[in-house]
Amino acid sequence: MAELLERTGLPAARPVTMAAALNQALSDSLAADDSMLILGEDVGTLGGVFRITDGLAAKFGDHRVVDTPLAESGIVGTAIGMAMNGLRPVVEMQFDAFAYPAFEQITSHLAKLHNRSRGAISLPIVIRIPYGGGIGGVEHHCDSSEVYYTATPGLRVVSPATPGDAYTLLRQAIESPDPVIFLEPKRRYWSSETVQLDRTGPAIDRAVVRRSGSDATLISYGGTLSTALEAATAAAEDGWDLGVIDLRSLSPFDDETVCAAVRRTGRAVVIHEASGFCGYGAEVVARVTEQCFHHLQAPILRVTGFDIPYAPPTLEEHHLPGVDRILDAVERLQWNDTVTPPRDRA
Amino acid sequence: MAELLERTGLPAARPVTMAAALNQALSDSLAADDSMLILGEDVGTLGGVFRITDGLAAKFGDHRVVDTPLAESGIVGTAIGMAMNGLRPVVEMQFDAFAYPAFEQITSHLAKLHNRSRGAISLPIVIRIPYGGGIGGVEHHCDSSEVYYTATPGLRVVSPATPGDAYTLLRQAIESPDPVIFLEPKRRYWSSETVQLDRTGPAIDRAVVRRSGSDATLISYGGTLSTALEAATAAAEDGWDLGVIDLRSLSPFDDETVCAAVRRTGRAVVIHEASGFCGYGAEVVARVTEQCFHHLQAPILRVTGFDIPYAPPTLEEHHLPGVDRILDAVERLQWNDTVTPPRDRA
Amino acid sequence: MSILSAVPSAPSDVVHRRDLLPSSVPLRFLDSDGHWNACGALFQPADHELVALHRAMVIGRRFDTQAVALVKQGRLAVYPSSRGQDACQVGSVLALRRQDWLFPTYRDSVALITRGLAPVEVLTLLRGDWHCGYDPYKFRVAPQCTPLATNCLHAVGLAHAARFKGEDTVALVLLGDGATSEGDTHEALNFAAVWKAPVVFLVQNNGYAISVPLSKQTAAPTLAHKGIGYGIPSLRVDGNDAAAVYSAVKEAAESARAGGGPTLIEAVTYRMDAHTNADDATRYRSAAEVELWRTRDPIDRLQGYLVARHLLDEHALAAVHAEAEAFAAEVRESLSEDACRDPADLFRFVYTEPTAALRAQNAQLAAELAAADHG
Amino acid sequence: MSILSAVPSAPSDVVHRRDLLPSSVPLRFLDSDGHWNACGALFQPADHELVALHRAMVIGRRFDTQAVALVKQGRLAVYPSSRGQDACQVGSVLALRRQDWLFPTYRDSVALITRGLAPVEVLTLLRGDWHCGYDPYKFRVAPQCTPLATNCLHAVGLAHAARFKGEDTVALVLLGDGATSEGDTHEALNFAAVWKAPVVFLVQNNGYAISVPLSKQTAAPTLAHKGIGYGIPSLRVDGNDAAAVYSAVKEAAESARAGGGPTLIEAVTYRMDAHTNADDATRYRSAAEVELWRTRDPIDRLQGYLVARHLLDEHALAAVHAEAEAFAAEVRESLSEDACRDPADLFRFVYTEPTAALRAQNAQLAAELAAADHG
Ligand SMILES: Cc1ncc(C[n+]2csc(CCOP(=O)(O)OP(=O)(O)O)c2C)c(N)n1
Ligand SMILES: Cc1ncc(C[n+]2csc(CCOP(=O)(O)OP(=O)(O)O)c2C)c(N)n1
Ligand SMILES: [Mg+2]
Ligand SMILES: [Mg+2]
Repeated sequence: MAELLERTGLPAARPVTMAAALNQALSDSLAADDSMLILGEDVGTLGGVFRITDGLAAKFGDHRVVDTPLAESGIVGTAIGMAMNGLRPVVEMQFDAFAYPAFEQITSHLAKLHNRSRGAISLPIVIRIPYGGGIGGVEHHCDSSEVYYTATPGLRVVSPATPGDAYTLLRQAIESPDPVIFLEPKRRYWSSETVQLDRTGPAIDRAVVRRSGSDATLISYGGTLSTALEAATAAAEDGWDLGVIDLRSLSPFDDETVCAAVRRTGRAVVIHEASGFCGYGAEVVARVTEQCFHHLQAPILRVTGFDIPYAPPTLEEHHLPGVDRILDAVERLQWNDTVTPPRDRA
Repeated sequence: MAELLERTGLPAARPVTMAAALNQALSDSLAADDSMLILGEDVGTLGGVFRITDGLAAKFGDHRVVDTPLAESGIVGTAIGMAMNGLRPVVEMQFDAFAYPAFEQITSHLAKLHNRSRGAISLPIVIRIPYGGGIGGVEHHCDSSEVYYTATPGLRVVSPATPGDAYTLLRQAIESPDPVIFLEPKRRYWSSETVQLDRTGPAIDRAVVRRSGSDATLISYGGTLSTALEAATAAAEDGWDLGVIDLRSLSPFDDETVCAAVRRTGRAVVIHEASGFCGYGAEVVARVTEQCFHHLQAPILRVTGFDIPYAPPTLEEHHLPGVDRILDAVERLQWNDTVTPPRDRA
Repeated sequence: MSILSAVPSAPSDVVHRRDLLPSSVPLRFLDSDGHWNACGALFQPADHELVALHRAMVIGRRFDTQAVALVKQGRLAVYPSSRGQDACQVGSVLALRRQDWLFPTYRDSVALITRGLAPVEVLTLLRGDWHCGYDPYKFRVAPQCTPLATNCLHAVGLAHAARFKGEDTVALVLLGDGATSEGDTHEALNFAAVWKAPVVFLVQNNGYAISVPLSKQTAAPTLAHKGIGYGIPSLRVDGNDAAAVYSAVKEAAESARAGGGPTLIEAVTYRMDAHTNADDATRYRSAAEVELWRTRDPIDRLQGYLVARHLLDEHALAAVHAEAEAFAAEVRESLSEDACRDPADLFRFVYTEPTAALRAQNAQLAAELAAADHG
Repeated sequence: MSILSAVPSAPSDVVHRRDLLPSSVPLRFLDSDGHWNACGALFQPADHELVALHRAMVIGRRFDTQAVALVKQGRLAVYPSSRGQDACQVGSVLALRRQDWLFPTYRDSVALITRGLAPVEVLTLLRGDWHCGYDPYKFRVAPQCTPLATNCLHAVGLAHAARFKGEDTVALVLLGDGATSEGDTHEALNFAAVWKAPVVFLVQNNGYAISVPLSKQTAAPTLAHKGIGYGIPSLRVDGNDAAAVYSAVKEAAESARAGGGPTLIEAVTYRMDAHTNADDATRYRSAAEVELWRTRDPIDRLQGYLVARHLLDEHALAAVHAEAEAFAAEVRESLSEDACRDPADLFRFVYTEPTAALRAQNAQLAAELAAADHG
């Protein structure tokens, strides 16, 4: 039990929101490692606009949880200097679109300094970015910016879909010697799960099968994973057996886990809320198709946001992939007539 | 003839480098439209580090060809304000990686202001970016950054592969009412072609078939198009008939032209020098596979740069897709034994 | 631009330009008790201008409180109140002419109202209806800008273009104390100075960037001290004195018009409400501090003075308040029913002409909605 | 950090901090004729320090000319010469202690040589061999930085971390006049000031950003006038006077060490060569201008003074030049044959552990190369 406490900072399984799980992961990491500190806008006194760092400044001091001046390039750039000097900064970007001022520091330095110095410099920095929509936010507050980072070699990019995994992945990201872009699906912040927070779990670069199924494989991550699970449940009522994979790690990609599932089902749909064109799903389709071509009964389809700037709140419901759109895609997987697609049987 | 002069500013076909063609396009545009101006670092007195704007300041004055202060966000941000007030700024970024400081202005404003204002604001801005490697350049001077822009709805992204098309595409980009990211394959600047520069040509959003072929389709653009053509020529010597498509427009994508060719050949290889993972080729594979699935004899393969920060000059030859790597991919297109792949016949 | 002008001033004297530094005391006419003090540095507004400032502040304040109420009623998704900054919002806008441009932020709805925009248009973004609810060219007001400091560069570009075209236009850009830390503010001040662009930068220093106090934002003596580093003259004014803000912006705009280039103005003020309705200001500031600033209310201050000088009598006052109430009613009215929202709008404005892919996606969505209607 | 410190200085006096402004004349000990002048503002370097500065400049200059020659011979791909800026390169580095850090740019190879790095390591990037040729931790020198101004933030972060860990370390960051226009310079100055980070910002103002003269870069009285906008004390020195640069950086570093926070130093100097060998400087500056600066050569200046004061006699001078020649020979020698280049290095350092995908790509390349060998 003492050992358990040590391991998780929590007594046992209990209902926890993703926001609380992230807060716990940060608190436990600050406690575990004196060289770790948090940098960001409003992360100290206020506890962050989403309260993910709530109470941490009071507990660890404002030298460990730092309200920085308002400049994102400045935050990432100074974090890089700190990491060069042995610290482990965890940076909070207030919203997805407000990480863009730091783009040069992220792509030209954070992603490349380890390589540029032939391994002499390590940058164990985590950049936490609340991303995506679904919360009625206005423009610039709902971007799904993952591909800007996954297209940049040298960065690890991960995104949790559940409270329990949010804790595990964040602990793993903070312990990673590589820079990690940690994408938090903000619309899941208040989702709850009864779970025992545990830093051990699937490795930081592994996908997990959230539901195994034999008819088709739904591949998703972050904010749309729960939608994929709902779709699988709805399909099950029609006697339809859909598997669901939670990628967790967007870069690197876990070919082994994903291809194994797709080879079994021969059909797959990739789901994310980012725009489809040059979105992350394109890479999933391209690499899985190449590796599983002769197992595929139909092209792997993508259910994604439209190719538009993020929709205004009153229209976002139309933009975000929903259960129906996913089931429609499943129906388009060219079922031959020995099997009937879910709806026709309803 | 006079009309011809008017149309092209050139008497007739003659050998011209891509650098000269771009210079001519800028000169003709400045002459044709008083509201057009050029902004950038060293574009005036010096004529640009690649001399693309050579002589233009002398000819049109330094109020039309402006040496700005050294700040890329400042250049793009002020260009946006100028366009709001009726000007047509053409911005030069000195090198690919030095456009990153402008990323927020490009993604949050340049790409979105037309949409944000429900069409009231138009931003007919062209951002010229010399991109890619192959010139023995050091780090930050050789990035293939296209996917950062193609993944951003609201931007047009084009890249010419030949001197003649460089002229046509740039004239079209400058005349476009939409913001255009104009990617110049810097290693092709000094390539020459005997051509009559003409502003008319295939529409800005159309791909062109550079070589038609029946065995397989090579799909490329920008700096690697010539490599694809070389590969097709080499394969032809082995009696192998490969088609080559020059995408020209990366966003939007010309499904019609590309899919027509792929349906005919049933096999395709996408070639670009950017890293493969989440590179532009992923979108090409995903969308073409979805539209041509039952015509495909093999998965569409990608020949790209490795998933690494751009290589040091002395190693870049290994990083860049070459003819052999392309032919190897063609051989991996799962030929059945009625047809033998090129090499075996050699 | 001659080559010699390029010689870095070789070891030699430089003009020190102390004149670019702000005054050591913020410029003001009216102190918190409503006493009028001469202010040599600024021209004195005429009585009718003071009356106009008062009227606009009363109406703006009423709009602001109405918007806050609409949020509580769920008619608005979010609203960043500028109560307490009324003098900045109104004083700066009334100093502009029709042909001038305003580059506001999310904080500046009252400035837009003062400029003449319809409330329903100003609030479109905040009710979640569409990104920008108005035609920027109608009143020469750029879309309210959220990415901090980015609008400073747009203002500089637009103003430079106006000079390029020989137009007599000045751009006023509003930003907050926090936004001054962003690189774009630096680049905008520098471009404006080098190009001598007709721009007025008005920093509404309300002491906080959400929860972050100025002391964590800068170590500068004042924000107005930033001007000299660009060769830009700087003014520091009492941001709760509408007369001072009005006259400072007017003088800066006239100087810009006359080819004098940009001016940086720091207006010292305070945000009485939380950052937005979603914010809890008690987490980072004391009631005592808020109370202190309540005694500096910009409207009370000017009103006391106008009444004392008999420039405003009971009737006039009542009339202004009646006008404000009528305006508030109009605001409630105009937001009473939901605007009709056409999903097709999602695809209409991404490019000048929708691409084939967007047309297809539009069709897909239309089909889904049709099916849903029949299902 | 108390809430009250957060009250925006309500309309009231502010300390004007004119002391943060630079001197109106650039600080210097030695004028171009080698005459020594007292300089109250700076401590006077000891004779042996002056001799050391001279020696390092002679060696640095010889390294620089050797590198330029190696480019002509095709042994180097590109080289940005700092000839003319020798006093900045050498004076600033000799002012540092072992535990201090240097954050250089592409322009500052001579600074690295002065810091003690091996020439072959310093030139690795420029011979196209690999991105950074040295271990940054060995001499506490960050990789030479190309994206302008970005290194300023790294210096601030590293210095702040040193204080966080209770280490006595100062960071010196070098940047050019053009780089001061980038947003990152602004953000770095501001973070450093707010955090009182032990950083020295040395702007080598050589009058040009490639072809763009300072007059198109800024309208500020001087670049040193930027400091006050951040609350940072600023010095302006004659960048061709090694004694002045040395003493200014030393004092700034000591003040930083003592908790005084950052200092901004503008060193007025000139780049005698083109931007790089690839550049044609005649396109943007006159021979007359270059000649003018030749008369201000930093080495001649100090040498004349040392000789006049008999701190340097013929023998000593000959010895220094012999040392420089030997060093140049060592440079030629160390670059005579190509370094062995292992393609596998491309995949080795992208992540701490190569990913499965990178291992596969490495194997693919290895197979290709093997096939090519046998084919
Ligand atoms: C580039 C960017 N980073 C972060 C944010 C999130 N944000 C919105 S308002 C705000 C505080 C701004 O403070 P200030 O500039 O003083 O303006 P105020 O809200 O006080 O009027 C922050 C951090 C943003 N909008 N843009
Ligand atoms: C962010 C960025 N933009 C543009 C460049 C291209 N570039 C390299 S050096 C240079 C001029 C720099 O001038 P300055 O800062 O004065 O330094 P100097 O070369 O004179 O030493 C430019 C524009 C760059 N390296 N980084
Ligand atoms: Mg504020
Ligand atoms: Mg310079």
